[in-house]
Amino acid sequence: MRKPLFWVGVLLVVLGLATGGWAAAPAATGPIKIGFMGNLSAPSSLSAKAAATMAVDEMNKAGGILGRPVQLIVEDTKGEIPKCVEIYKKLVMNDRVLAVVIAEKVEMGVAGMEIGAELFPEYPHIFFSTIGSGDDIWHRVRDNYKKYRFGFQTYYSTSTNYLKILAGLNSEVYKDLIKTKKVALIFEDMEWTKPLRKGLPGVSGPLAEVYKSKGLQVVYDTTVSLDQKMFNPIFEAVAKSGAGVIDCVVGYIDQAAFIKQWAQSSARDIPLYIWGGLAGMPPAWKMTEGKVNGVMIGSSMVRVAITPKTIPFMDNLTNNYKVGPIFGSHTTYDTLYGFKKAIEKAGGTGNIDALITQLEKVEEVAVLGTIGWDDRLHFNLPYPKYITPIVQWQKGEMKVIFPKPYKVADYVSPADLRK
Amino acid sequence: MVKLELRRDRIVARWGDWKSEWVIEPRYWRNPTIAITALFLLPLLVQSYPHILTMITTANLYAAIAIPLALQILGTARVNFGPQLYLGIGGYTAALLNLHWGWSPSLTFLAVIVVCGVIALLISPTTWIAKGLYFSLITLILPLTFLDVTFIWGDIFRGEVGLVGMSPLLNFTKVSWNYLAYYYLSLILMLLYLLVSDRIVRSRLGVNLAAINENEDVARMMGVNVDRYKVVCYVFPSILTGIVGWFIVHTFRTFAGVTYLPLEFMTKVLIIVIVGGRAFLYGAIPGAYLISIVEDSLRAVGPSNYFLFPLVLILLIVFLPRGEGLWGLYRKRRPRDYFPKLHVRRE
Amino acid sequence: MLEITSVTKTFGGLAAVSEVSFSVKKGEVVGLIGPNGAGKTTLLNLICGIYKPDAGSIRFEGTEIAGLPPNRICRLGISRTYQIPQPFEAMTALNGVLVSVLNGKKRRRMSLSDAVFEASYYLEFVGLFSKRDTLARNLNLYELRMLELARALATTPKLLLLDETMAGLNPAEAERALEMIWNAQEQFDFTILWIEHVMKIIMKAAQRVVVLQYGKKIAEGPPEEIQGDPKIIEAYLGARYAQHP
Amino acid sequence: MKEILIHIALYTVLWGSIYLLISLGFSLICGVLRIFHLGYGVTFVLAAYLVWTFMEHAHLGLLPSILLMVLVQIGFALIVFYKGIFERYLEEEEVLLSLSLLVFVAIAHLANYLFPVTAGVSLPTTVVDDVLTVGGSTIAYQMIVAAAVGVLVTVLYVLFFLKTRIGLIIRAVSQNLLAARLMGVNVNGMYYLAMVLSILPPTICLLVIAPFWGVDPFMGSPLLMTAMLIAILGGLGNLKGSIVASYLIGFIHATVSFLFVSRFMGLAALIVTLVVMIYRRGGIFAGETLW
Repeated sequence: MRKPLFWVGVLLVVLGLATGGWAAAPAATGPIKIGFMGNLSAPSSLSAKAAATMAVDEMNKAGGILGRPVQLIVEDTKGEIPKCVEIYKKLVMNDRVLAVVIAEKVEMGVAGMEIGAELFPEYPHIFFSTIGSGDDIWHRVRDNYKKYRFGFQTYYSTSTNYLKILAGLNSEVYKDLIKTKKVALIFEDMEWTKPLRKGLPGVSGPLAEVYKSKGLQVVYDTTVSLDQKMFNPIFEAVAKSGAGVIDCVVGYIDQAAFIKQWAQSSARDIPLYIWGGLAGMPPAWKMTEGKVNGVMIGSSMVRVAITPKTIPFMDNLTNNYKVGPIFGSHTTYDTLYGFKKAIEKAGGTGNIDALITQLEKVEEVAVLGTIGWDDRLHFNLPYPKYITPIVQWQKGEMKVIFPKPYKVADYVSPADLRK
Repeated sequence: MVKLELRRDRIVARWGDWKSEWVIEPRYWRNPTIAITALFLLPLLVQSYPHILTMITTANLYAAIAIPLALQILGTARVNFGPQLYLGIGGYTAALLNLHWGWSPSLTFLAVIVVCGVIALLISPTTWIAKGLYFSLITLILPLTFLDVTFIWGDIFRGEVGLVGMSPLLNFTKVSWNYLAYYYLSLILMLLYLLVSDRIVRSRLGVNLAAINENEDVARMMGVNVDRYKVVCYVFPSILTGIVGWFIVHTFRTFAGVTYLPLEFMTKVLIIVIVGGRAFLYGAIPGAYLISIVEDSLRAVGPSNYFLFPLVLILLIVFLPRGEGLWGLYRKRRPRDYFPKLHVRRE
Repeated sequence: MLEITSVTKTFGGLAAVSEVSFSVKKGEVVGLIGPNGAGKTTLLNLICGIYKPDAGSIRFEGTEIAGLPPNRICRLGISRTYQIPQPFEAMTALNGVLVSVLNGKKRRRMSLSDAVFEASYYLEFVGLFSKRDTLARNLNLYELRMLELARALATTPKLLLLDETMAGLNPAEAERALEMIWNAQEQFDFTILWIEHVMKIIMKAAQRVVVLQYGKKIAEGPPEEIQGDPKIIEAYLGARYAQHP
Repeated sequence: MKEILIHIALYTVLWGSIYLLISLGFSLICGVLRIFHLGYGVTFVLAAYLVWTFMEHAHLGLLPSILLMVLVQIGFALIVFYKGIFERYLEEEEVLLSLSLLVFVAIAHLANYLFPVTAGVSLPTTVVDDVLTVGGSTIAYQMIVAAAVGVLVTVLYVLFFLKTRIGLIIRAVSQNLLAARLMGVNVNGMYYLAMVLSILPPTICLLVIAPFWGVDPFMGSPLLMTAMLIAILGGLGNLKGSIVASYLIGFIHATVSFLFVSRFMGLAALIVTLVVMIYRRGGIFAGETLW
């Protein structure tokens, strides 16, 4: 007598659960949901998370987007692809977010984008990758626009622009500031440096050739692996090669060890130029016991007003959100503002394709210049729109030495600095 | 011509004068039936939460890696610390063949079996050469070497990005159907592995494996051809693990060595084996589920979960019944089951 | 049946067995005695293939078995028991015997349950059937020895190597064990090469006795002669007394 | 060419000594307890972050905080690792291994949670902050110091094990536990001592290499890998073996990076180890003894 009742109850519960949760597509009213995914044990992701939270808070203070509140859903991928896939589904299929921001290593971004492409026809949404470097994200858009059109990449640059734009800037720096024509190239053995090592077919030759065409002379080049700890042999070789500057296309290697060993090697008088990463963060001085003195690096974490937004952003982030800005925080913050403007332009979130078109058109004042995305390839507009100033560590602080408009100090050779 | 005859308590299969008997014990059927039914009905509950479904799918895959590992530990009498090597090999084989030569999943499936089999066969002599701990160490190093290779030959393995965009196993019109189907596929895969391993453990082979696990030399003295069994027990589970890699490739459709080859992944699998019940086939399933669920629910507490998760695992290992893990909680052994030990330091 | 000719085995410097040669005829019971460290067990290990002799040959029914893997030798029909019983501790007595039933000789087509029947027959024979489902680690010494015997019998040996089967048994158990062995020999008629310390038993049991000392064969012959030989009494019993004053 | 040879010789010695310092404690535990201490990496992490904590948050001087750190280290090793894990699970290796690995992971993540890279953790332990130029190659004095310390510590340990009575007992324990027990050795005490002894080299190591090495929460695992490689190559827990293996790996690294590309240092070492493992089972000195 009791049992059947019990089973009926169970059945009802099951049915309830089963039928529940099938909400409609992202609601055209109510809060605008944005999903954030990152490996919350990695400083970059943490800082990006803080930046995203900050952006959302500011938007809500300013009355939200089109009067609708913005809601940020933060999820932790633990840096595992299966988890990443799982969470992406959760965000898109259950929380019905309008946009997913993956602020993590590129393999996560790529994995997420694949799942996104699977879901997109049924669950229209926008996908942003704000830390993943390399080309795999926008290459997808380039190769199959229809399938991947919902994907946008915001990073300081992509290898095309590295080769086409930044290489030129670097060569200016070397020739005009450092006054040398001999370059030693050090690549880290990762995917994102491959176009720079091997060149992009149809777009540009490898970095070495680009430099040659700019009148520089590459006297030495090598690759280092991520788990490498001993760099002395490289510096010995560099010193022997008589290079005038060491151009390090590295972002993920153990930069503390790298710099410390550089500062105590025969190459210590040859200026070190690092493309990005840890050495560009304020704590770098402390971490290296001041051995970073004289190192040049492309860093966005320097207090120089590129736009009116820059200084407030950094202060707010460090004071109220207790994380230093690291690579990834700026891009995430700017991405969300670009997204906001695009929604406002599109006049709502009802039609995803209208939104995508707006995202391709939008241009918004950002922390590092102007945020906006290439209307065909969906990576953010490069220099001079989006600027990563080149700074040099001088006696404990980062001084911008390039580009001209933001320059606050002159280049000083490491030898002089050491005195 | 195979003749089947049903006796009171067993099925007897005869083929010429070859004879095999499967003992049927309905008294032991209840709980497995309940468990399997529950697993098959589970989607009804979580159907509308695809991420949970995915989580359980992943858990199934973990179990599907842990079960062959348990079998391997039993048969080779050594603890393999690098089962993920074959996950990597299988995954990359499937992905590369599918991407570059457009092989269909069914073809890549065969390819994975062949490749994993050959490589495992080449490596298998270490099971005789290396003593216990050394074997564990060699197997520990191999995947790391492979990981380094995926970076060095970035043109092929695409380093940290990994291979992307392999053709999916299934393609229904509604993605949620796909995920449902993947859940069932993974479940079936896992149960299949369990069934096969269980059959092996309860067969003549199983008895010999138990003997090897107990004491190789005495087993030899009893006429057991230890070396041959060891090779079999190294190669076969390796192939099974490779197939899991193939499955991952064609369901997640991205495969990067950096996620599957490092130590962390192995630790997870090994801990699944230990928590579930040391080297005990069935334990792998509750172990995998428990650990996946614990990990997922811990994510809620924020960044601190990274050090809380290992702590929880430590507690699990310390406070579950010594050696028997969750399975030991479930029931005490029947005498005719053989309950193997893991000997890492074995000579 | 078993011819051992000038077999030598050295570990590092010292020769555990040197230039030993004797032979065992079918149906015989040969005793192998000698003080501790005389190389008896080494010789046994050489015969059943755990060690490979450095020199000399061991022929079993005409086939050279020196250096063959133990499992091959076992298949040829040589089986042994251990001085210190080495059961499969975590396995039940039945399973332990099962292993040798399945592998003792080619039994491709035997189904597991048939093997179980046969195994339980051997268990029954040595009187352990009641213990079939106890784990070996819970058996007492006598039962372990019997289990070893059962395991050895289950491989259907032609030549059975007994390594101090009586050591550590009380007289009553020793008697029963002895009975067991005789019954077994009648029933499965095999040849026995028997290492034993308990002189009384070996002298009763063996038709021929080989005496080892420091790895060398110092005498061979029927028990009464051996007992008569003063040299041996000195060497051997001296050692014994030194052990149990 | 001559210059390159000088380079190789130089760096073989330097790196070899440093690797020796890294791996000494590990092989010690291997040798005495006959177990594989996968939690070894914790020592480095604790060393760095405890000193940092004491200096930054307790505002102690460098030396006091180092002393305090050593004490805490020893306490941690004895209580958590020895009492908590090794003693209880000495016979269940797989539990032992995974538990120590888990402790390692937990500590690393805890460190990462409390002091992420952005906290700028560093150790001001530079002894001589200058470079020395010999034979056309420039070497940081700090590296020479580290190498010297490495050799020194090793010599001290070897002497301790060869000359002193306690050392003799420990060797006895490592060779034949049962016999040692029968001889009335207080085995537990020896194990405690071994644990303590195994803590010191990595701690010292971290302090001296910090000036030219990166300090981050996850630095433990590469160091552990190095230690493991050397232990395997040398023959588990044989000090002779680990000395030889350290310089061998140093040599491999130096040769590969000066004659070939430094990118392949790690891989080369791995491959050589694998080959040695397969053709010379049990490593270079395959004796089941400490020395």
